[in-house]
Amino acid sequence: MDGVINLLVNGLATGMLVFLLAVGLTLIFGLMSVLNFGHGGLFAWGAYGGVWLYGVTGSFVAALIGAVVIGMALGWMMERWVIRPVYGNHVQQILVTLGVMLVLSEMLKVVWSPNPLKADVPPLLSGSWEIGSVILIKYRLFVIVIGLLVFLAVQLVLKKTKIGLIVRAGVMNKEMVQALGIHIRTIFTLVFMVGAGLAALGGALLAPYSGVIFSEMGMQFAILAFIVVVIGGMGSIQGSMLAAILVGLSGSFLAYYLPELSLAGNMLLMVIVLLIKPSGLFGAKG
Amino acid sequence: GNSGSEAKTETKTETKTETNQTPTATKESEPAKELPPVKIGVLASLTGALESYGKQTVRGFELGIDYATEGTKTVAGRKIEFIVEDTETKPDVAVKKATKLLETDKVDFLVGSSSSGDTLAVLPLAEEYKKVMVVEPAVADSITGAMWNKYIFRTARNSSQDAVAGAAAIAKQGVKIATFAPDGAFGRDGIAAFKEAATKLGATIVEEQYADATATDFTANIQKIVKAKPDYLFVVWAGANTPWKQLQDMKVQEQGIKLSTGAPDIAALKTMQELTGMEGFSVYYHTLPTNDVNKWLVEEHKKRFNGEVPDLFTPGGMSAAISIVEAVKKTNGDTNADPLISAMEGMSFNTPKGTMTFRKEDHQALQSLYAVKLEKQDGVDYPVPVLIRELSPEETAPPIRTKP
Amino acid sequence: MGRNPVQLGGALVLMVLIGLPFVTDSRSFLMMLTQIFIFAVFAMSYDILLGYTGIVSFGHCMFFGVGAYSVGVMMNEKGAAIGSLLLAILIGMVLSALLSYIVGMLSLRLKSHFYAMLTLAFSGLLLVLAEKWRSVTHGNDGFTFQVPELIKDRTVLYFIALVIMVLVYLGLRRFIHTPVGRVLQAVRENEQRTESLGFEIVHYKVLASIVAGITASLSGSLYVLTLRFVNTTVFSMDMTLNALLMTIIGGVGTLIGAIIGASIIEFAHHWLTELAKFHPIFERWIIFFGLLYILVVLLFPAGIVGTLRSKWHKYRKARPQDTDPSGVSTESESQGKKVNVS
Amino acid sequence: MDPILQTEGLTIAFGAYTAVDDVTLAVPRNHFKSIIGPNGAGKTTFFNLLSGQLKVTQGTVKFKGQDVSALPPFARTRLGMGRSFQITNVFPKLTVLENVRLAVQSQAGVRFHMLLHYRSRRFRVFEEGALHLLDMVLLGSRRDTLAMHLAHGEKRKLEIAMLLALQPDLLLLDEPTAGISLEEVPAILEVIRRIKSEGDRTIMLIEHKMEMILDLSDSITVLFNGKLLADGTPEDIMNNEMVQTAYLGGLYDDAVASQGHADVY
Amino acid sequence: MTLLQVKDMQTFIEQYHILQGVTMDVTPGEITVLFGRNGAGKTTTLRSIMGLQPASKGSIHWKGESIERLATYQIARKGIGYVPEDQSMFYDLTVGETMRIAMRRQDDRTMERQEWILNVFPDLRTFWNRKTGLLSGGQKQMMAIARAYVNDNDLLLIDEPSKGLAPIMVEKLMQSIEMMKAKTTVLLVEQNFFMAQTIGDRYYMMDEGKIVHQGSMQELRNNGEIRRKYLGIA
Ligand SMILES: Nc1ncnc2c1ncn2[C@@H]1O[C@H](COP(=O)(O)OP(=O)(O)OP(=O)(O)O)[C@@H](O)[C@H]1O
Ligand SMILES: Nc1ncnc2c1ncn2[C@@H]1O[C@H](COP(=O)(O)OP(=O)(O)OP(=O)(O)O)[C@@H](O)[C@H]1O
Ligand SMILES: [Mg+2]
Ligand SMILES: [Mg+2]
Repeated sequence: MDGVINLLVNGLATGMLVFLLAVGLTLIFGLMSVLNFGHGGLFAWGAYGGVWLYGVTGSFVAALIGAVVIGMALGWMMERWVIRPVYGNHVQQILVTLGVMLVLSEMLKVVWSPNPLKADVPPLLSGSWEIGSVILIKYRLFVIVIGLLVFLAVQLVLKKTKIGLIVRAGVMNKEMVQALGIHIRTIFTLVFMVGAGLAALGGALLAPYSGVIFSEMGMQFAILAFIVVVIGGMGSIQGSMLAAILVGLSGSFLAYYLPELSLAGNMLLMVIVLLIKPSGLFGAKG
Repeated sequence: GNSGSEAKTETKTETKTETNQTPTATKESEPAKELPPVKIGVLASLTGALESYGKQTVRGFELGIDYATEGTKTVAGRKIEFIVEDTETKPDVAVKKATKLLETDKVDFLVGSSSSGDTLAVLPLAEEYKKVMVVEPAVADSITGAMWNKYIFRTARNSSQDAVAGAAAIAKQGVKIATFAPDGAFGRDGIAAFKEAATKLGATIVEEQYADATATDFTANIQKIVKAKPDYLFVVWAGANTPWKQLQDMKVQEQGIKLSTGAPDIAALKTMQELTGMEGFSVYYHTLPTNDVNKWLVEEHKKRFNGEVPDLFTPGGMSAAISIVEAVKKTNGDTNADPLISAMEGMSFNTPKGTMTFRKEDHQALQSLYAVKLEKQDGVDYPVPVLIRELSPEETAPPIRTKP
Repeated sequence: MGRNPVQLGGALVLMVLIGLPFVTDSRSFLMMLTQIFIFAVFAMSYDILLGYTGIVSFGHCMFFGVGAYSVGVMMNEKGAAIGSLLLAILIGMVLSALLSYIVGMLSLRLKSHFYAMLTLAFSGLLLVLAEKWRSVTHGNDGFTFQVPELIKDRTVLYFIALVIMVLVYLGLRRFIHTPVGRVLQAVRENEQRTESLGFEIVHYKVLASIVAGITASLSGSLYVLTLRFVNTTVFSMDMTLNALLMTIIGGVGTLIGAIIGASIIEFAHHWLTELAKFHPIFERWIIFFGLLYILVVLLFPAGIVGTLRSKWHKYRKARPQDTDPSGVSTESESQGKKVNVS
Repeated sequence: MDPILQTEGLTIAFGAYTAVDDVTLAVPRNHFKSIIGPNGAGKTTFFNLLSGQLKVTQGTVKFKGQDVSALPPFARTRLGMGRSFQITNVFPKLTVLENVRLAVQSQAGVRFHMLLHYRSRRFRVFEEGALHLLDMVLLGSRRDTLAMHLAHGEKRKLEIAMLLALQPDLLLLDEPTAGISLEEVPAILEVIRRIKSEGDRTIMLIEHKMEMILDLSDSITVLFNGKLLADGTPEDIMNNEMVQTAYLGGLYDDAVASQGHADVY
Repeated sequence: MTLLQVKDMQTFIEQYHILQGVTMDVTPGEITVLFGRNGAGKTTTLRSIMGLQPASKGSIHWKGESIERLATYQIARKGIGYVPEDQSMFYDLTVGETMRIAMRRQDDRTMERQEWILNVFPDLRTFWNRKTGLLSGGQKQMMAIARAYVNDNDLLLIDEPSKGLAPIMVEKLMQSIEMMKAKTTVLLVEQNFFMAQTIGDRYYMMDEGKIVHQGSMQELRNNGEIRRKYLGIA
């Protein structure tokens, strides 16, 4: 029983982390329909930036905020210089964002060396509580809390403001949105920046979780983020949340009960979900 | 981290006159005009995930040539030139680069490479072109096993040697061991070999766990390991996405389970603070071997690379270079494969890790490995491998697995 | 006379390629060209999907890998004879056809993004299978194998690859200009409308993916023949991305673009890594590689061939006296296309 | 003779909303039937059910005596049912000629031919047929333009040409003249009339231009809130009070009265 | 005074010279109708005014201020609403969501206007939560009009609003445009001559990218010659 609780808690924490990795992509790919293969790069920059800032400032909060700022700054440059000319064209997007991905992850090596770096958990969040044989790792609980907060914040913004609607409308018919007097360009830039910032936040939060960061981490986790966005249903924040939790839980339960399958776990999950519900968990039909 | 390029630019200027040449070398350079140089192609990952390994090999190789020729870069009257190529850790690139080395540069030896896949892909070329290849630091058993051909020598240790060393460090009669490794050829082979060695020493394997090397969460595996209540947890791991943090989070050590693994390079040790106190094995750490070659290596390395010490695979690169120079010495400058092979089979040579010997049957270099404990040391920002005992080449000799 | 200068150029390049082995003895150069030919075949197969049918697949490596392993395993188990090699290639193609049929039937009804991700999942599963079935594949480490004596000669291999590339190009070009090929383009443009004209779109999509799968399998077989080694990287996402990049850089929906794209990527790769030896800034040559992708898109929005072609046609239109009575504009004008995953 | 098309209790519901509700209808061969009804009455949806774009919730569609309710659109097209779309629906990045040529190819039953060039002598006739049709709908001069570059009205004409190319036995026309300029409507009507007079075609037409309907139709069906409200000769329908108030509105009579017939379209 | 003054507007699409000098004035409080055969350039004219297909030559003045260099969203914010000919639905958004996006302000006046237009097109209220992509052809047309109307615009550019509407809706539309007229000036492209002549004040006739005729609607009504020549009606 305790074993199951452990699996549940940790699966949930992983899920929440995966959600944090994916939430930026939910905005950029799900909502804005930009096939961003560079997402992993943003994410890795968040991780490196966070670790570096934590080392320099000694404040974890500053590190997280700094990572988000780094992510947003990169997002701003990326959107203005390479994404803007290729909105609406997935083929071109694949190429430019792959280019960005290469540049971003190589730049990491230039700035921080090609070696893996250690990432520390701030003292306040390190250690764990033990209840019986259930081990509650503080940092993971922290990640769950942050995940929920980000979820609520993004949901709130999308529900309370027109931004989500405008972006969706802009993807469907940019001209018409402009003809309604909306400066769609600014809004796209903004949303892209927020998506990039969230990606960086995800990276910065992942770093202490696994204890070590490395320049290839970007591509590795980007695919996971894509899986989450797609099985959640494009652009649905709830969908991403649910999908991420599914990924987390299935990961930990498979590894425990069906270890032979765990290598294929995420792919199987995606196959099953998509064959049963072709537009993802929360995706609109058609 | 620009040192790699230094190494490479230097190789390019090799043919020009060297400033630090001794007068004898200058004299010797006269017959060198008649004799063609000995050319060596070094394959290494200079970009990609294994970049730092590749760079260690290259540095070590360069130092090794200098050491073995006493700075003359000349052997048996022939100049030594070496050309470094980046395999990018992609088998097809490795083959392309190897072909280029063999065809265009007409190298006499191949050395490399950082990944087992790249190396395996190049093995048939060595056979095709009848050139000796010294494998360094690729670790897969099959290189000197099922896929081996007679042109292949290996100065690197193989998976089985690692495993035997790992077992020797912890396995005893009655010890219960759990294992944890990435689910893949590397992890599974490593554990299989370890299991064989450990059971031979009387230990029992109570749990084997394999996980996706790229997974975010290893909790489930760790839970199972804890449940099996082993005395030791032996971990075989490669890649940066390591489980150490999670093993600590899950309080594995607090529950009386001792961790054991192979000590990695310094950059990775820095991320292993949690493992202070662990007992395991090491392929190399610069304070472990006590011999003159290593002393020279540490000093020379510090001198050339502003104070850095040699790392995990630096001595390997050096050993490869030394073995080649020694072999050419033995053949008196003949670089044809057959005489070289006969010269190298059974050849012993001094390396930073003591004496290595190319075993006749599979050309694997038998070598010392080290049982170590990770300790915290003042002024060092990572847990330092401290020698418990040196595992002799005979003790770590792996089984012979070449095809009959 | 619209095509003639281009055709002439093509014939010229082909002549040079045929003559090359007789004038250069740089086999590593030949080997690079051989690789280009092979990847060009792979990229052309992808172009059938992406450029002509509008299907984005993130799992195209699965067919490449099937072709690769068929040859590898067969050579390893049954020995290196020409007969068994041909059989292996054939088996690879048949397996790929079967696989693309099954995957297609299962998933081609899905909307594009979801289809793309599903193919990613299937190729991921094959990768896991190759990893796990170690008695045959030796997992990620892979295995080397012997090839028939004849094929050991790199010049022979060069010609084989060249011939196959030319044949595949001609074959696929004919394929897209047959009635079926035209329907594929209709599917790309508007599925619903195609269906209401009386064409069953799933059949056509599956057909396209079978053709693409078989071709990709052929390229995979050739690929491992040059390496005499196979490991799980043939099933990796990187392989799919290779095909994607080459197709897009050259220009989707042009076929010849796939060849140009493959050449550009391979040559750029070659030169950049060479530069890395001379200037320390090029040590991080991958950055320049990334910049290359970005620049290509910004300068050649429809890919190199695509953009040049539409420039050429605009130029031709500006001089109305030599309008083309055959109405070739069908292909040429459709260059600026945006194939969308949505 | 059997009716060419017969629907029995045809119903489709989107969730709680029933867009077409229990419509039973028969259309004899060589008949010209118009369907009218307010916006959102379910006319287009009704067509979608006939042509297979939507799956019926209940009821059956019989075409040439065969129950086709379960057949996908392409199969119904092959049986001889062709439709035009209300919202312009063409192949945007193919030329005008190619758009029509594809339809001609389909009509000729050339579907899986993978060897000969599509412009080879054997298939050349498709192109000729297509050109002929383009001339008919006044688009001959734009054959090499990409469909996406056409003005709206031109796309409507292209749509009609593609339908005609299929030479269907039953033509489903969904507001074919919406957006076609006043001046050219007569020519398009002429095409439709000609098809009708050739005698072997059945036509169903959705339109809001009453004069045109009255001019062409043998009978008129009125849909209202998804239900079949009335079905009868043009005179019957025009005199139907319900139709007058709910569909035509007051101004209509004035318009006809003051302008005379032909003037309005 | 003119509200909108277009002078010698020339527009290229790629290499094609689509508008070859369009000159027209829109007087406030009037309904100006643009006629012309298919492909004459009516839609392009509206799009050029909106900045969606910027003119390469000529001038466009809005209340005396030059706007031909402005971006579309800036032009829209000056108080010009646009009903495109293809309706340009945000097909995945519901009627309600579309209205929400359309509103530039959410003040009482706007809400009032929304109420008013929903009364004209009650279908929109009925299908408030339906995705606009699923609406019927006529309903989409209503949606497009409502979307442009809901803001307090001074000018509406409407491209064939009667297209696809049932006669009774056309009638309602005519009434409502006439009612709008008090607050909003309208530039209308229309093929429905009956509707145009009923509500129009002034007309422009286009052919091959040029204005070929213009005058008051009254004149056109009485001039059989022009009607026959350009509209094909007696
Ligand atoms: N897929 C769908 N889901 C939900 N409602 C739908 C769907 N398709 C159509 N409707 C609704 O069904 C009703 C009938 O639509 P339909 O398009 O058939 O009307 P119509 O008679 O063609 O009208 P119009 O003359 O305006 O074109 C409309 O209210 C529409 O909103
Ligand atoms: N994107 C484009 N590329 C090339 N030509 C175009 C493009 N858009 C429109 N045209 C051409 O411009 C001309 C004018 O088109 P426009 O849409 O303005 O006509 P219109 O008067 O609105 O016609 P309709 O009554 O059919 O809507 C047409 O000949 C059309 O083919
Ligand atoms: Mg309709
Ligand atoms: Mg128009």
